[in-house]
Amino acid sequence: MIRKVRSHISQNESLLFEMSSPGKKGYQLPDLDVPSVDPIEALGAANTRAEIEDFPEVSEVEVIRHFTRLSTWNYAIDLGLYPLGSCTMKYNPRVNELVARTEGLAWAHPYQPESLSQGVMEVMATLERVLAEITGMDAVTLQPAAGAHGEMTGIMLVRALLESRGNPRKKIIIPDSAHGTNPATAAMTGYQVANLKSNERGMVDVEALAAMVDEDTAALMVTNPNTVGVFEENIAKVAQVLHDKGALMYMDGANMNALVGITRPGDFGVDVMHLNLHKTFSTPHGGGGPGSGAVAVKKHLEPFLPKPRLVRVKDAWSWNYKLPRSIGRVKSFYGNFGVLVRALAYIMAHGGDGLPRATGDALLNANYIRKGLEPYYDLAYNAPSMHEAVFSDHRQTAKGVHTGDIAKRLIDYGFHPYTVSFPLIVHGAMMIEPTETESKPELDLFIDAMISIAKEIEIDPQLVLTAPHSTRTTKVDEVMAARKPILRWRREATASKAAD
Amino acid sequence: MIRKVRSHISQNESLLFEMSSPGKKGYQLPDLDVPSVDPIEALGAANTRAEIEDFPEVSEVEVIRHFTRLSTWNYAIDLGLYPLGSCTMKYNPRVNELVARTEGLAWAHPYQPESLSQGVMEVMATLERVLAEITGMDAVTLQPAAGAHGEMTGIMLVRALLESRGNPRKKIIIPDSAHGTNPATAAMTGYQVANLKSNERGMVDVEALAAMVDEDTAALMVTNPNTVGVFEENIAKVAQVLHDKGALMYMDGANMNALVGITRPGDFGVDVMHLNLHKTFSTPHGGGGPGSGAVAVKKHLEPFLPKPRLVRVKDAWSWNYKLPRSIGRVKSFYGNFGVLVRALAYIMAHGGDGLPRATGDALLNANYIRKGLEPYYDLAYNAPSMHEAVFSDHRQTAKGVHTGDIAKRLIDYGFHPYTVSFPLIVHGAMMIEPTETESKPELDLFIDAMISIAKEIEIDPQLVLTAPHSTRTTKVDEVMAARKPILRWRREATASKAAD
Amino acid sequence: MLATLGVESIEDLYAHLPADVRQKEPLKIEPGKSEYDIVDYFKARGAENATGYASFLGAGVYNHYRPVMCDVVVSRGEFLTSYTPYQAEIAQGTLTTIFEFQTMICQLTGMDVANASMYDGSSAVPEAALMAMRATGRERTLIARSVHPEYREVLSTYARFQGLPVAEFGYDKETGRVDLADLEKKINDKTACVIVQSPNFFGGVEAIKAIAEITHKHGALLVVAFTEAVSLGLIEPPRDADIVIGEMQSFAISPSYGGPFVGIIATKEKYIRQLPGRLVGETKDNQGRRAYCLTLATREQHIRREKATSNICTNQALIALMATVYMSVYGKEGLRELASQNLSKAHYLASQMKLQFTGPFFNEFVVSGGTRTADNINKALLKKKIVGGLPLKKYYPELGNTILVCCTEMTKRADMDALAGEMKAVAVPKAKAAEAMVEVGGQIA
Amino acid sequence: MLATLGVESIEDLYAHLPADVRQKEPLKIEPGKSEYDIVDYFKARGAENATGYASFLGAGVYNHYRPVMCDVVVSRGEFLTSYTPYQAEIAQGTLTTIFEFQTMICQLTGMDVANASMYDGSSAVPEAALMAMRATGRERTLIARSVHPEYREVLSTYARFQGLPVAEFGYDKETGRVDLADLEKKINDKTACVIVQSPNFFGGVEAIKAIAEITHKHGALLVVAFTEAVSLGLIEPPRDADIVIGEMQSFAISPSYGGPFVGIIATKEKYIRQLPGRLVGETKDNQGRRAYCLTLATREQHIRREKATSNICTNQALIALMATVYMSVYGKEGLRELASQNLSKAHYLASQMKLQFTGPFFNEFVVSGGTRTADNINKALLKKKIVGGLPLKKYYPELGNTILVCCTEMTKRADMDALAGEMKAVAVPKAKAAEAMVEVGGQIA
Ligand SMILES: Cc1ncc(COP(=O)(O)O)c(C=O)c1O
Ligand SMILES: Cc1ncc(COP(=O)(O)O)c(C=O)c1O
Repeated sequence: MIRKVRSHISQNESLLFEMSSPGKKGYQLPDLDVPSVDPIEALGAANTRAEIEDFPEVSEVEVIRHFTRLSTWNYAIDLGLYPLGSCTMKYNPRVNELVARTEGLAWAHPYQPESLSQGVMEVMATLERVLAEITGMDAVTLQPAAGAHGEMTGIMLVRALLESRGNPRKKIIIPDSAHGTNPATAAMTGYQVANLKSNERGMVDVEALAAMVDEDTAALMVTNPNTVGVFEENIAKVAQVLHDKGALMYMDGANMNALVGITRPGDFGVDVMHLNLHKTFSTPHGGGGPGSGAVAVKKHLEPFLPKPRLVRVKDAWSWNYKLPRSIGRVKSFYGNFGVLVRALAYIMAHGGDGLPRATGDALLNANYIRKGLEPYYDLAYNAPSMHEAVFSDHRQTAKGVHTGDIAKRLIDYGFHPYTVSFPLIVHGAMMIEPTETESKPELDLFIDAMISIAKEIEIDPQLVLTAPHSTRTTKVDEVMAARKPILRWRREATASKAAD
Repeated sequence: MIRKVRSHISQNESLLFEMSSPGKKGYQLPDLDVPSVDPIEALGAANTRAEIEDFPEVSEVEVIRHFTRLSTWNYAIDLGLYPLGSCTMKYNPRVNELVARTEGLAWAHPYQPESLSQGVMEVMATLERVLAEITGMDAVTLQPAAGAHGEMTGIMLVRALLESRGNPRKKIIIPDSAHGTNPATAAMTGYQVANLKSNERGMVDVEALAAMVDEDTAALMVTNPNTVGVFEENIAKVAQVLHDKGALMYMDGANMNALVGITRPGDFGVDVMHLNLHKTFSTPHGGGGPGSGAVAVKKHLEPFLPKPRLVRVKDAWSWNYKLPRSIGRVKSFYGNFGVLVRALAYIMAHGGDGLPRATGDALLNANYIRKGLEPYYDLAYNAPSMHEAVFSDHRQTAKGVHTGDIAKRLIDYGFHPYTVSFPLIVHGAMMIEPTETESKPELDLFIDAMISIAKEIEIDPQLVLTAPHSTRTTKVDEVMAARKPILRWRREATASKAAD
Repeated sequence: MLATLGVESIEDLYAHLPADVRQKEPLKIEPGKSEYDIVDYFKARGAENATGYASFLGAGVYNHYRPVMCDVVVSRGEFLTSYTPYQAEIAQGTLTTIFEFQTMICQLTGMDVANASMYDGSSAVPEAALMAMRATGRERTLIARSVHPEYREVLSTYARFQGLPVAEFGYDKETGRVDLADLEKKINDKTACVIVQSPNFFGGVEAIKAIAEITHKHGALLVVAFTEAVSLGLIEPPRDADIVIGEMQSFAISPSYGGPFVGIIATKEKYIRQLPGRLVGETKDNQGRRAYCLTLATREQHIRREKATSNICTNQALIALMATVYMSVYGKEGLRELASQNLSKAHYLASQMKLQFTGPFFNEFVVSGGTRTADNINKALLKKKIVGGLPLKKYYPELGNTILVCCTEMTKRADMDALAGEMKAVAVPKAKAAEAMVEVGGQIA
Repeated sequence: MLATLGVESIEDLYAHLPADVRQKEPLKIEPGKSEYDIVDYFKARGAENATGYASFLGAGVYNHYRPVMCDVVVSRGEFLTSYTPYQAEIAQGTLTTIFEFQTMICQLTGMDVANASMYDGSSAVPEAALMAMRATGRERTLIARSVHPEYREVLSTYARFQGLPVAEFGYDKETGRVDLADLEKKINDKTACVIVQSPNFFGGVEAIKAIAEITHKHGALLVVAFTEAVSLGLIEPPRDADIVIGEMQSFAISPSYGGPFVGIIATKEKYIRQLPGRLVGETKDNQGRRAYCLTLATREQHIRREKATSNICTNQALIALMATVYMSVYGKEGLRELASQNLSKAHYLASQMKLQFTGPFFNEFVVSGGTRTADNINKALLKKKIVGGLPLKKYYPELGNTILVCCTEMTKRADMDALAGEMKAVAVPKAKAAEAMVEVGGQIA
């Protein structure tokens, strides 16, 4: 009973290098209006390269065909539901792409005079303000390039503050449900990681935490709602425990889409947090970026924020570099400005009234899916779900089918899979986040697909284990890729040409 | 030996009307900054409609998904060779799309003051000049919306001139190889059609013509190169015959891509002709338009051109309406301006040096295909080919396979078919026009495909007769469509929903 | 490749062209330019036109906001660079969108069938007249003077060359709507069709029912045209018409100095086979799945040649697609709200001015310049970065110093107030105006 | 849906949140705006910045022409709205383009492998340093003062929090290139890596071979950075480096007030497993067809957590795609021609000015303001709608009134002449300049 089928079959496509033939080009330059200079004379023979070996040589029409055809191999939000848990794959409004290309914004040079940059600075200042309002924090930096970069910045701020108090401390406590970037971040900022076991409801175990927090504890990195999609009901208590011991509470804001307009981290004890503007605020993921990892802090951390900071100097915006206590730069220039424009456009379109509505719809969609699948899959935890529903493949493993297999089979039904095997604390996790921009019909098709797969597993597990069946590229051998890595094309290696 | 396969399989797609649910919308309007008016009060109850019955109600994300997915069902130049003879499907440079959207051009109102329209008028004047230069004619009108519209305008000009000489005459001579728009145009301009049989080389038979031309003959509509892709070697003689009898020579310029820069209609006796800017000058076909059918004339026809005409009045462009002898308007405003911008951009990119090169490459590609297929398919005529090669399915019909079947089979090889069964004088015509923008590898793949099909016909004609086999939509029943036409969706008619 | 063909140079490929017709001199056109130079050139040309002006021009070309989505969809290479969908198996994308377009046009106009598109609204006028002649076997066309002047010009051009008689009938000096008496006077049993426009060129909503009665009484067909598609979001469609034609430019198509736009022609079931142009129909593929294809081609030039219903071939497909996306984005509620915003803005401005006509209007209306000439007023407005309305004298000498003014959802209140100020309008008290309209409304009902 | 869930309202879905953390007041953010209002707002903001100015700013962000194609490709919804390609079977589009990107980066830089992208050039500096430490087991980083000042700032921020020692070495006051003697002095057997930039911040081309010799002699790794990717069209890549990092902004990425850009990191075969970030590798699907997938994930945070080579997760994929299209459009010949146009323009302008340094340079160079301050000069230029070069005093107090000037293929001769005029440059006779360079060229060879 496949009610929705999308095949990803497309044309065999060679690599550009394989299509190249000498002398072909897709460009024409304006005529040079100055005398042409001999490179060897100007740079010296040793500094002048003969050629870029094997660089592509194709015509303009070959370029557009190559990339147009390749694009048809991708699944995307623009094609259907993309329920990757923890990734908040919501619709990306196209008007945001347009405004980000506004000439005065897209072509502003970061070093042009401030007097000629007031528009871009106003955009950044406005975004800082609304993000502070949404999070309930006191100050925001837009410099970090992505969530993980924001985490790093945030923990650096923690360390800077503690240092200023005389002791940077040694460890960061991280729940076992946390995203991999959390411990990796702790390590990059010179801290040891202390693992905190989640309780039977998937939440922070306050007793266990209390027992763990000590004078060496710099902070807890908590994700709220956590990675099983559950709101940390004791979050205020958790903050209490930490603050009593002089430790800070860092919040991973990747799941902020569940909270916007209904509760503010600043109101439940968070000292510092990051936002993924490319999730909550709908800037396109673009196949893996760019993103923006804005960091919001409370007053006591503000002096340490990366520099420069926007300041108002007699009715004009200016960049303030005189910040002796700042941790310094985490990135050149001021942040991923083009992404910031899109995020602000998104917030303006929804407005103070629309943002909470979007949050509510995100919760509604997630719980609707949870309800529909409960009879067929084991819930990871039965605590109330916020923006995503997390299941375990426990029941299906009995038939030898795992979360990864179910994910591949979903592809045959025309959907992108959910997030597979994360969080690690759930046995064979299936993490499903529909977001608010999906319609009921689309959700119903997805639920039907999942139910249909559950039944297939009963009757014919093999069908699921060998999926996907409808794709141009069948199951990909990832083990082989890692065993002897081929990470680039080389002239010799044309044996396995796709075109044959 | 299928070396190239592109499947057109895509997701089943419902119609927007079938996805609609009450109250859904994809828009938000700005707040109304004036008092809201009650329609019934303003217009009267009888003039106010209750609702637009069954009009779509979908969300923004559903709109983009619907059209994005539908687009994947199409074949296009951006995906590969599109060898439709007589259609000149060449690459459409994307920069032309950009410049056509330049604010001052795209948002210019046709009635805005001339003093605020000098830019758009300059663009049109420049295009008129370069088209006159390319065709060797004296004056150009850009008003007609497409080729057929240009034909009509051209024949109206003929009639107007003849009327001014006292006798509009009765008939238009049209070779049996002509495109359907030629006779249809003659009819629309009040002329009878006299059919001229082509000679054994597919060309105008000068003797037969001479015998036919008389005092009742208004003009000959000749296509050059003609629809079998052959240059009318006696064209000058043909003109002579006509002019001697006071008749005019109209040239259908749809095949101008074969002539640009190497010969000019104005130099071989053409009195009036149209150009398909959407063919020769690469403006996108857009699934069937828009186009532009610029008409070029010699001095003696200039006074009759549609009004208004561009004139230079003290260093500024102005529209001249005082043209007593003009045939009047064939279209409101001044023509498909947005298409004209693209055509001019194309001409600027190639320049006086590049245009003839493009023509040469078009001839090279067509003759390369002719050479490659000659051993397997019967050439319609063995006169030298210009921009397209026309074959007959003569040899294949022996096996019961016709041009239409071969066309469908080509789809399985990843190509759009050639033009089928036109011109009518060729038995089972296969009219192949690759254009200059195709690469040798692409042409080789096409030739291989055609050869492979020729072999299939020998071994297994059934395989070809039942093609296409690789498409999401298999052979479409066109007879059924015409028998009881369903030309719109209606609420009742949801039985055969695609989604089931 | 040359080698394969056994030639030395590309020139050899056209060496067979008679020497005397071969081009001697190189084209007098500048050498090829880079993409960068080309963008520069058109930016410069664009800067030479009105930008940053408020405008009250309508008259067949309307300045509505274009949702970004419309441009995104038509920019997809699969739509932009495909040809007329002859090969249905690999053109379902285009075919399906045309089928949706045809359906939406029927829903908008209240007709049974619509074609895939015409060049524009103006060329649809003669096509409709010709269609009516085929359907009635009569020759005479009657067209209202309140139809767009350029549309009438196009009709007379076509008609002249087919030797077809066309006559015009007037409008009521009071209401600005069709003069029914004059119509009665001019119509007779040789009349193939009566052509009116609603909202008409003056922005006035015509009394279609009354016009239809007269027309049908004489066995002629009623052709109703529109130039402002947005009006159909709110205004009762001309269900009593036999043929509806119009211009869809209002739906996401930029004014683009007058084109490309997209015309429509819709009619009653019984006239299907008289329709010009392309039609997409529903059918099945050989596995029984719903599919679409071009159909009833026996009406068209490539099959019927000189006996075709029209010579049209290439139409305005991509523009029709843009309008289709526009209709999908706004949808049922949106189009209605959009229309009422247009109505409200126009009436806000009108209430501050001296109107020439009393009839109900949508988003355009005629005002009198009073003592000042229209040009004089517009010159003054230009200084304020406002492009005023269209002076009507050129088209209707009898209307002297009047100006056709248009407001859309894009028109800002401040600009309207500026315009009203400049025209020193003798404001008609709102109440009176409204009441006047109700009357009219009543009178038609 | 509410019914299905057995709740009255959406609020019920978060009724379980502790009352004390629930938001009491509505967000203090204006109500939702229409698409039209939003476009208006950003147009207005854009108009508040420099537009229509000629600019001589470079310093890590370059104003190159962007072929339209680049924007067309990244605007395809299939690329724009897809996530990191975890599911290889439905992400071959993204995976293939990344594989092509990795390959082109290797071809450009002369390295064996490159990753899928870094945030930008600046964050690639500390990542390279950390990589070198892992590879050498040493801790000390030496970085040249001729590396972009903001890149060095980012390095010191990262280093500080990992307690890693970083030291700088100077540049030759004459040539503006690395002071080899100072490098010799500061390098020792605790040095994990030496980081230089070429062309360096002053636009000067470094003597990589000589630097590599010294570095390798002490068992350290050489890290070479670049900010102007176009230079690699003409300049010999740093084949003697162990790690190459850089910023690809020059390749079709608009300056966008500093981001999003895309960084690269490339290295020798033997250091593959030390690479941070994502890698795409070739493999086969279960029918033996070539396919691509993310690989060597055991280096990454989602597998190795605190033991990962970096915490990077989301990178700059779409920007990398844009650069990939750019490289495809220009290709082998185009990139070389583009680079020589940049070289020629810069040298045309330089020949009219007093240069601070004698070393060979690509499209940037340092000029002395002479008696006038840099700010004074730039103020005067602004009046001529010219944004002058970057005053260096802020970053290099010792360089006083000097200005870093950049020319690209977009820089117009007239503007260069205007700049030269303003600076009243004491023109260095072209011959002498050239010869000076040849010497230098010789000296490195
Ligand atoms: C819970 C969580 N934390 C952190 C991150 C890292 O964010 P980014 O990928 O933007 O670096 C993610 C994104 O996958 C996440 O889901
Ligand atoms: C030879 C010839 N003449 C005329 C036409 C009609 O041109 P258009 O489709 O632009 O009306 C065509 C286009 O198909 C053609 O091929």
